[in-house]
Amino acid sequence: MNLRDVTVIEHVEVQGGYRLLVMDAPDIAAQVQPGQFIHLQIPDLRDALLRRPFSIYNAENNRLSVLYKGVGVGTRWMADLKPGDPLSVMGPLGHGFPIAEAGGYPVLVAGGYGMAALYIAARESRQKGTAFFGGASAGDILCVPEFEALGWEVRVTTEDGSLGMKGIVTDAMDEWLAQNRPEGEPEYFVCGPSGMLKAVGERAMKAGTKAWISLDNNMCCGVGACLTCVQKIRTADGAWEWQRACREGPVFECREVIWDGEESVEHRTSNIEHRTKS
Amino acid sequence: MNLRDVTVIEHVEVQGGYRLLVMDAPDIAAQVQPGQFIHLQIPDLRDALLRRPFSIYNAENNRLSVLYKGVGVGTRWMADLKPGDPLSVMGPLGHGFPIAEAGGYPVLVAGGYGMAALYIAARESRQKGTAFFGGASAGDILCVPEFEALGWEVRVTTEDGSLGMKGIVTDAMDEWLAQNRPEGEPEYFVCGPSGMLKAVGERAMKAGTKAWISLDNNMCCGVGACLTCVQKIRTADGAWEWQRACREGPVFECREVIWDGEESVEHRTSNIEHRTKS
Amino acid sequence: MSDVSVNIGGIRMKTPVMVASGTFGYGPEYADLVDLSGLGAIVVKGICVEPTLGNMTPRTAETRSGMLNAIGLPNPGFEGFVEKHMPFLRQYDVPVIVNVWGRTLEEYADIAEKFDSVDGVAGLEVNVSCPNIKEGSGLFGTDLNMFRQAIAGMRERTRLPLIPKLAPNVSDIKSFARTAEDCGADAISLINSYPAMAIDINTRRPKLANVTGGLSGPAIHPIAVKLVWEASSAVNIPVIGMGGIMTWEDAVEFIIAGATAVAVGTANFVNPLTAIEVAGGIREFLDRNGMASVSELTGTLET
Amino acid sequence: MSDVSVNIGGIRMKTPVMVASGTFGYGPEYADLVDLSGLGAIVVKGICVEPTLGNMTPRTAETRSGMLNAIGLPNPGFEGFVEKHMPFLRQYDVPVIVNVWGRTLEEYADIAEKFDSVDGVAGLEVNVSCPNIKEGSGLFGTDLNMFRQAIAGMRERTRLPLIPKLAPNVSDIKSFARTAEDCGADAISLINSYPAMAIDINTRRPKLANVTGGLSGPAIHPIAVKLVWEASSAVNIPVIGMGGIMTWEDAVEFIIAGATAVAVGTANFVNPLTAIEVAGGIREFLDRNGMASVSELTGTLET
Ligand SMILES: Cc1cc2nc3c(=O)[nH]c(=O)nc-3n(C[C@H](O)[C@H](O)[C@H](O)COP(=O)(O)OP(=O)(O)OC[C@H]3O[C@@H](n4cnc5c(N)ncnc54)[C@H](O)[C@@H]3O)c2cc1C
Ligand SMILES: Cc1cc2nc3c(=O)[nH]c(=O)nc-3n(C[C@H](O)[C@H](O)[C@H](O)COP(=O)(O)OP(=O)(O)OC[C@H]3O[C@@H](n4cnc5c(N)ncnc54)[C@H](O)[C@@H]3O)c2cc1C
Ligand SMILES: Cc1cc2nc3c(=O)[nH]c(=O)nc-3n(C[C@H](O)[C@H](O)[C@H](O)COP(=O)(O)O)c2cc1C
Ligand SMILES: Cc1cc2nc3c(=O)[nH]c(=O)nc-3n(C[C@H](O)[C@H](O)[C@H](O)COP(=O)(O)O)c2cc1C
Ligand code: FES
Ligand code: FES
Repeated sequence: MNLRDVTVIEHVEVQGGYRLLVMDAPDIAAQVQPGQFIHLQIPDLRDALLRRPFSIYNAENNRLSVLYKGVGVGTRWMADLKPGDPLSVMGPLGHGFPIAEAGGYPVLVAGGYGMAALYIAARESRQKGTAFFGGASAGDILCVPEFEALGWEVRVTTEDGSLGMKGIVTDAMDEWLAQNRPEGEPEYFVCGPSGMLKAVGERAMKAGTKAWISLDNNMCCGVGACLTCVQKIRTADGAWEWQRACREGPVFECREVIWDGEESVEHRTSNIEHRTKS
Repeated sequence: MNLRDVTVIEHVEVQGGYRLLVMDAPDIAAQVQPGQFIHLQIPDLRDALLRRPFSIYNAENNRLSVLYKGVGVGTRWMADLKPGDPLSVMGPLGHGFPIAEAGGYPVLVAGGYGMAALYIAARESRQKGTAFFGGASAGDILCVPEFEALGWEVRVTTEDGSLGMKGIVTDAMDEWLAQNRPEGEPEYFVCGPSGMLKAVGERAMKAGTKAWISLDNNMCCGVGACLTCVQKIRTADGAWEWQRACREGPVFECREVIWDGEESVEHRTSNIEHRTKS
Repeated sequence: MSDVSVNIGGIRMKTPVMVASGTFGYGPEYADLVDLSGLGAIVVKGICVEPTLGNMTPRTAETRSGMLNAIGLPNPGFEGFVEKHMPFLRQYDVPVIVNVWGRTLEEYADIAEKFDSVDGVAGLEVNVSCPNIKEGSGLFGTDLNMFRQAIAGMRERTRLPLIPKLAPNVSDIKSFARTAEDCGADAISLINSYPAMAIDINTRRPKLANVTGGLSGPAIHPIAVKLVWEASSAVNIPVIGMGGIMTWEDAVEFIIAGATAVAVGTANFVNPLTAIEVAGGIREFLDRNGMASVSELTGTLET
Repeated sequence: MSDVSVNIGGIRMKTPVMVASGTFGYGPEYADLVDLSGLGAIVVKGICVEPTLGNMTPRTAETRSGMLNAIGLPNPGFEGFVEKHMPFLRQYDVPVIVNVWGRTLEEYADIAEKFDSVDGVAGLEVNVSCPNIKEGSGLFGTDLNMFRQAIAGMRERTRLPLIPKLAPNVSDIKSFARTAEDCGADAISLINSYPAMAIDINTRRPKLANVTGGLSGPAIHPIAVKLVWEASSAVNIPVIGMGGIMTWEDAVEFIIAGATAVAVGTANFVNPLTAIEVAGGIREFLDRNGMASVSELTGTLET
């Protein structure tokens, strides 16, 4: 993990309000693992102090890139960034996706920036399986050619039917699973809104397969110091403890995660341990 | 007085850290009187909320211009303004300089942005007299050709002697007064740091002539509502009252102004009246 | 279209957005720019019985997302105010609320009585964030007993709607809110600016001549929202929320927290049209959410 | 070069700039980025006797020039902390100050005694901004009597330097400062974050699961400077100033106001090197002003 002043190299609108931001950040780029994120300080951001977390879309040739959408004060302000502008970047952060199990059939499931967050995992995976991308509309479906170029079969779902199948991503998944028998156990790699994470996780648990889900918890420090981003995580003995999405996560296996509102399990310790997962 | 969203037309470095900012502001420009100012909202200025006051340098052809120097958070940020950028402007504000008395000999005395603040007064004045410009160094002496083009004799003083006479502006004035006998009573129009205003005022009072001084008081609202910018002003009956530099001023005749630390005069009323000086 | 009019202790306002005392002068200062009749109410700068000088300068300083002020309540006194400013204010179709204060309990009661007979005054907001020069160290706004005496004393001497303005620097705002209600106040307003200071590190002197001043602006908004939420949960009289409103969203937070009306202060210095724009934003928010009136939003925080 | 080392109630610090409790974890979180030995002291996140869960999420929210937090003091308890975190902290040449708290007077006294025998603990900072679950509504930090009992009870049970951390939401900070001194505290620190809240206007729910939280960051700096100035004028023990320090200039304001040392909190989340950079800025400022040590600057405000 490093803290670096980096320079914007490229900043372009991709589609549907999503923008690609490429930075020159050699030492951070060199360390990136699939599913990690960076914590960005947006310069001169009026009265909004805190850094913003972004999944690393790509990290190659000394460059680091993220794909993001303008949703609030910070991301809208980022629209003004131009090549040559300075940024402060902390990263790479968090524990990301494991390597897909040998002999399994990897399935990617993504919504929104989740497509970007899965790109490195998709590239690093030796087996290439199927990727389910979902969004409200055609503009929300990112990077399809890039994933196809890596050798993945991409299946698109949009809520308005403007691209691919009409519906939500799990509809497409369910249909596909009913019709196909992948060689090898499906192993899910999921990044998107909580509803999607939960839904895919439920299917995986039912089927007895693994689903690695990347949590979208609100973050503050990004490194484990503030305890903002905590998630209830099941412990080996059936109780639960808080773990930090920014440090022990953002990726957890779906069985580990206890969602808000789930029937209460005994809280074991509030002890945040410095798990070394990777 | 208007509140308008205006557009930057030109923004260039002039010299010595001073920049010229020209805005398209037809209805404000049309109303400007010599010595008035505008109250500028600097867009997206991090966590600094308040507007900044700037003397109007010029107002012609629907355009409004100011000359300013980067001294703090706001003026340094303004350096990034480029043609086409929006600004919010309130103005014109305040009561400025009167027209020079017929039969008198107008003398301008300026330091820093004071040179800009006197330009319209210099142009509107039917008689053209002598202008004393002082500054630390050559870079601080602005607009000399512009004043000369209007028909003024400009005499420059710099503290380091890099331009004109070495010394402070009142040295040059004293020397000139000792050697010259202008046709007509000198009438002073002064804008610059408080020390300069005071020094010229003292000379005018001794000589029994008038000096109109433009106060550089800190401002907040700029329109008379907050009572930040008040100055002790002598009343007709020898007592004093607060008047607002932003509304009754910024220009006062030197005899009116009671400086901090001057032997105390009885406070008459705290009543801010809506003086109609113009 | 949603109804945004409100009634604050008998004062009918066309919109729930007032301008806060000390940030809008006596009315004429912004009249070139703002349609005064479009405001919920104008609260004028604090008035006491006799003319008052206020503090020396500098009187304000900018801070991060806020400002400090120590104006020191200069004012022309009751007579000066009524003579010079009321004729102007009476021209407009907008409630005029006079912010009043005193140096002693007697002065509080006296100023209340004096205004009782003044034509065109809709109500009195009582500034208690001032030291009691007679009793010494205590402040009317932070000593519950002195607060009670001040408000009760005023209640006896005026029939005008009485709106004590609570000081924020207390541990238990609820007891001040309840005390105001018990003393017969018609509404309460909060918060006044928060005691604070800033130092010029080069001169090592305070940035304000008065050494300390009051912090206002968006910096204090989250503090104000919490105090409004607590105070409004403790009383049945209407609450006027203020502190750091820059946008209609800021105002809606106060309303959801329990405020019946709100006031815009520091934002006037940035954009004098804020109160008008905030009222428009509230109306549109109500429209979008299918609410017929602002009262449907007041105090709807789900906790 | 100016000497920036300070002594806080027997704790020797290489620089007067500490990191504030709750904003720097237990040390390892920022150790990749920050040379821990270059800090004045590390104040760890609040510890109590038994492991504690803390609040549900969301636990923080951004506000203008500040943030709200309601983490709820989750911690592994005394034993968990000593076992898991002290070995790491002992590796560094930096004073470790443990921020401690309790739910009852007994818990305050107990935690003090427990730490008395722990190797590598330089002192205890006492967080009193928590509710007393036994006595009910009162808070240790705003009820002078409970505050006195908590500190006096701890003093009897530990020889470690004791640093009560004052709550800001009181009318008279001086009496809390004096009480701390009277009870034998070795220093005081202030301010803790200020009680506040923010509301999501679309869901009409509080932005924090805990409903209210503490406001920190540059928004509160002017409030903190004033409280530090008042508190330090009331006592002879050293004062640690904090609240909104982003730059060395912010820290120098606290020192001029009367602080012997300062702590950086929220700024760590923006730039983890803030404490190191602030210490450097203070040293350069002293150099430029020909001061041999930071003590020449402390409390030099000219009013
Ligand atoms: C690990 C991680 C990876 C992320 N990767 C990406 C990415 O690759 N591309 C992308 O576009 N976005 C990503 N996000 C979300 C991104 O951080 C938020 O969109 C961004 O912080 C919003 O900032 P803002 O200032 O524009 O919005 P704000 O004005 O701060 O907030 C706008 C909305 O977003 C919510 N929000 C704010 N911060 C967060 C946060 N940290 N997490 C979740 N919701 C938040 C707020 O509650 C609010 O509803 C990621 C978030 C996390 C936690
Ligand atoms: C009537 C009037 C006319 C002015 N005309 C011009 C002009 O034509 N050109 C120009 O360059 N400057 C002018 N000024 C000064 C200008 O307003 C300040 O330079 C500007 O406000 C500084 O803003 P800042 O954010 O850069 O500095 P800040 O960071 O706010 O402050 C930097 C320094 O300037 C001081 N300062 C801040 N605001 C003011 C203020 N309103 N008045 C005086 N001192 C202040 C501060 O105390 C501080 O020492 C004028 C001021 C007044 C009152
Ligand atoms: C310059 C200034 C002057 C003020 N004068 C008064 C006053 O005379 N009486 C009063 O009760 N409050 C006064 N206040 C407090 C405001 O009315 C308001 O309560 C406070 O500023 C919080 O609101 P804001 O954050 O929107 O400014 C003043 C505030 C400012 C900034
Ligand atoms: C996320 C967070 C957690 C905190 N946790 C604690 C704590 O456990 N104990 C404590 O005494 N103060 C805690 N504080 C308060 C800080 O130590 C500090 O007093 C306050 O934030 C003001 O300083 P700042 O404005 O520099 O952040 C916490 C603050 C934040 C922002
Ligand atoms: S964001 Fe601070 S602990 Fe995860
Ligand atoms: S700046 Fe507000 S009255 Fe002059």
